[in-house]
Amino acid sequence: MSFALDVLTILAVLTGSFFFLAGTVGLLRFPDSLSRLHALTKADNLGLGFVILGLLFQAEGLFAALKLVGIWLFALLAGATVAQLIARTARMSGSTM
Amino acid sequence: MPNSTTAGGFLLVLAIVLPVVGVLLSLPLGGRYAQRVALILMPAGLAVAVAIAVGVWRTNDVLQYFVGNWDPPLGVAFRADGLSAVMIVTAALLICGIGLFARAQFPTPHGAEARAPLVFWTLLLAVWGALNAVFIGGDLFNLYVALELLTFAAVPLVSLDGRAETLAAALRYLLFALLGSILYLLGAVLLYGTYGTLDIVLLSGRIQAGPAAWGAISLMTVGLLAKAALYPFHLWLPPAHAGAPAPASAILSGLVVKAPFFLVVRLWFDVTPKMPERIAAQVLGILGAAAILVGSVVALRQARLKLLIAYSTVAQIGYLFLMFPLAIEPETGHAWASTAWTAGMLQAISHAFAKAAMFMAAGLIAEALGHDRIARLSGIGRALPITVLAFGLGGLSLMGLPPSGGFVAKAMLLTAAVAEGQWWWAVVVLTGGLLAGGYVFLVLARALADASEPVTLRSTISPGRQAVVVALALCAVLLGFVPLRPLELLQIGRPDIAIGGLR
Amino acid sequence: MSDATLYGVLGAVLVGLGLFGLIVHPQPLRKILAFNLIGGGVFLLFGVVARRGASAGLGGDPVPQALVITGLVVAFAATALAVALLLRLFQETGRATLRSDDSPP
Amino acid sequence: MAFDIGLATLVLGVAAWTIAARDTFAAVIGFVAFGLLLALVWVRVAAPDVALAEAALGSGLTGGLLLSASSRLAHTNGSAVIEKPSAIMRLAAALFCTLMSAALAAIVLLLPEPAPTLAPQAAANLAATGLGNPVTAVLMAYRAIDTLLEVVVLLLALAGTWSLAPDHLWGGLPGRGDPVDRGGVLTFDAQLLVPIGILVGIHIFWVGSVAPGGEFQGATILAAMWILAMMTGLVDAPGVSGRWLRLALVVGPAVFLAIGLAGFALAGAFLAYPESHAKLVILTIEVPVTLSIAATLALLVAGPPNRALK
Repeated sequence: MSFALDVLTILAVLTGSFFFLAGTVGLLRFPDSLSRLHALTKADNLGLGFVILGLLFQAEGLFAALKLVGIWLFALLAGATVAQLIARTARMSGSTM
Repeated sequence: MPNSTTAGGFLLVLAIVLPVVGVLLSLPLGGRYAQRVALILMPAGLAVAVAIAVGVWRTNDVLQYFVGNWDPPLGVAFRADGLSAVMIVTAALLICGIGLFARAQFPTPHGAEARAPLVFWTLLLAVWGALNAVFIGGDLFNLYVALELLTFAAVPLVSLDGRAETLAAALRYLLFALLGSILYLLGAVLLYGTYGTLDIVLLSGRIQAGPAAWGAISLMTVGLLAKAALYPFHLWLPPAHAGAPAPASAILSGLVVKAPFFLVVRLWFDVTPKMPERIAAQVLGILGAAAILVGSVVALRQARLKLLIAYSTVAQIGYLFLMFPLAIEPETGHAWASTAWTAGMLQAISHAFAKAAMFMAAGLIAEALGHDRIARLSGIGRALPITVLAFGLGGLSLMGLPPSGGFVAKAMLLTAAVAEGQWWWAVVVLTGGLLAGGYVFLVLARALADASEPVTLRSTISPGRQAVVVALALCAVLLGFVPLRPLELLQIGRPDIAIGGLR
Repeated sequence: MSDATLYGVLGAVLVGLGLFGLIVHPQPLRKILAFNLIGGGVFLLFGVVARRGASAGLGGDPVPQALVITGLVVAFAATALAVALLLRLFQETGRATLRSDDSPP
Repeated sequence: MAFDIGLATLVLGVAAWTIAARDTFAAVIGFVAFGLLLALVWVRVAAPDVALAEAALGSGLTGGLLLSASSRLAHTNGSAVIEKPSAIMRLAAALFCTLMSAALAAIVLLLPEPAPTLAPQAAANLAATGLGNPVTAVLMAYRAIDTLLEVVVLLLALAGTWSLAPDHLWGGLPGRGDPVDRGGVLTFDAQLLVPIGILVGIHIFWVGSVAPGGEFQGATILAAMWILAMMTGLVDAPGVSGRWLRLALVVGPAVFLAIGLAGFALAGAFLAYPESHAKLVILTIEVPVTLSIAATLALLVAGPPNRALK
């Protein structure tokens, strides 16, 4: 059982890492702020979700699992907010950063 | 050294707590009561200070308090030796004098509270509490907190007027002070990592010459020098001290810069008595000498009175550090070392009184004339004779002329320098005295000259304020008459330095 | 080299790095930033001292750990006061630098 | 070990970026990242209490303060280019700082083995304080005087910040008064987050007596919530002469001091607590202290009074 969980964890965390990597490449390679934001928020939130999912298989008890999910939700909220604010600043200043 | 709380140790707690209570009362009561709170607490604080001195003198030993009954190294100790007692009394007298002087300058507003009085009276008390915490701190980290308390109380005093150039001066002062604190803390960290205690007495028993001790003491000393504005860290001082309102300048120049100096003395004489430090002490002496020469020469070239006095502070701080090469001299024994040590401390005290009086005299002159250009002081000697007299009496101490505390201090430094064969310091002391004579007479000659037209004063200066200034200046003078007994007080709690050297 | 020593060396480097920034940056805001970097290094050294002192079932000596918390609060207060001074200076003069020829009138 | 080497390298890289970055805003961003990474380092050196404080205060609040300052000073970057020290100066400074780091590192490597420690003493006396977290015991009992003076330091920093206000605005409100992002996503966030954040702050403070946390960490989170609410216009900043505000600022240190003085009579020393009730007494101190620290921290970020009272 625990071996199966470990395999699931490894798979999920690897998938998550892939999305993080993709998001980072996007951040470095995309031409303007809006598309960079697009790469960063979407890919990284998904990546974090997979990492959290992977860790959930290892969580000790319900409370720890809830904490992990909480981390993801807060990160989503913060990411969405910051992305909104940056996007608006970028649009208003008309910059390509 | 007693190993528990001593009788009368609670006085040390009061010395810190009383001003802090004042701060905590002033803020909620507001600007309409800040002055009253301060003036009520001043006699009480002075009484505590005197009681501490009497306690140390009577028991002929250190007063000690273990806060919360937790023994060091886990807990924090307060200790007052003779040196602490003398500094605490000096601070109390000066704060009271400055408080009386400042009543007219920062009056209680009618109606709504005003900014400057609230800030001034609150911070005056805060400076007092912080100074006492520095003078009785027995724990290196507690001393760090005390130093920060002092910084945060002192910096806003510089920019109390709100003029742009004082804001810049305050910011530069703050940056230097913060760098100094963090270097001091770094040294304390290394000492704790090596010896497992921050308590000064425990540390002095465990410390040994080695890279950690050397590194720590060097870092702490450099940090404290930045705060004490010893050459070459002096550049922040003149604009800060000259830009502050006169009573604040008196606190800053008279007292605040003495706190880091005091801690250097603590470090070098109480924490590291077993480490030979001759070369390092010579370096401190050289920096002191440079400060004396540079500060005095630049003071001579100032066009404004307050800047002249501020540069003279740079020079007078230099004298304080001449005591290190003379007092740390293991080979000639302690006979003359003790003389130099006492001279250094006496210089610190007499400069505190003299400089506070001079800054406040300059403040009165500026208030009366509406400017403080030295070239246009003619006639002020006739208009404000007592104020100019106070300035002159303070000047005696700076020059080292009798009768004054500065004279005794500088004479003792000379004696020690000659007796120990380190005559080059004597040359510096004498040159510095001549230069100080130059800038003091420069001012007095202008002030006493007859004006081509009678001076019109912008505002009348109350005799009470002039009396306070002259009283503080007289304190500096009187220190020249009562040397022996208080000087013995200075030696209480110092096992290493025999009192015999004084006689 | 143990973990604690590794972080000790990191703390030492951070102090030097911050000091460099403090010396070479003319803008006060960068100086304040550099000061915080020095602080981070000094506190980390204290943390390493604490970690080395782990015993009695504790992961580290709690005394230095507590002192670091005190130090962090003081550093924040210092930063806040410095930033307030700087912004006020900027408001008054329109510049945010400290020139050496600043002197009171 | 591999993880630690990676983490240390990352911290170092971000720190170097903070110093080297051309743009001040970028440098500040680097500093925030630096603080967060440093919090991880604190976890690695078994100091979770410090990690919380570093993340909340060192990175969060300090970062926010510096970010807003750098955006207000954004267009002053250019003038500084002229005043940069010469290349020789910079080289000398680099040499000096490298030597200093090397000397410090050498001292660290030479620290005595076994390391001196107060951990056994701190643990042995823990029972007398009734606390379960030795760090809180140091802050509130063994070295309570440091903590008391430090809360006063915070107050003085605030008084100093306020003292920078122009005379005619004394008694006025700090900040600019126009909520950022009115009705936007940040406001929505604040409405959602502030209640949760207040709960988290209280929780962090509360568990501090037995687990990592404490009044400083909890107060920082509470302060952050107040700042968020002020930024988004949910509440306005208070006037600096308000009686209630002043009381809130001093109630912590005042209670601390009063109980400390009561220790003279009840426990035989200043800042000593009667052993049977030590934990209760400490909590009685901590609650108002947390409140005062939170208020002071938030107002330090808000800055000097900037607008007249309405």
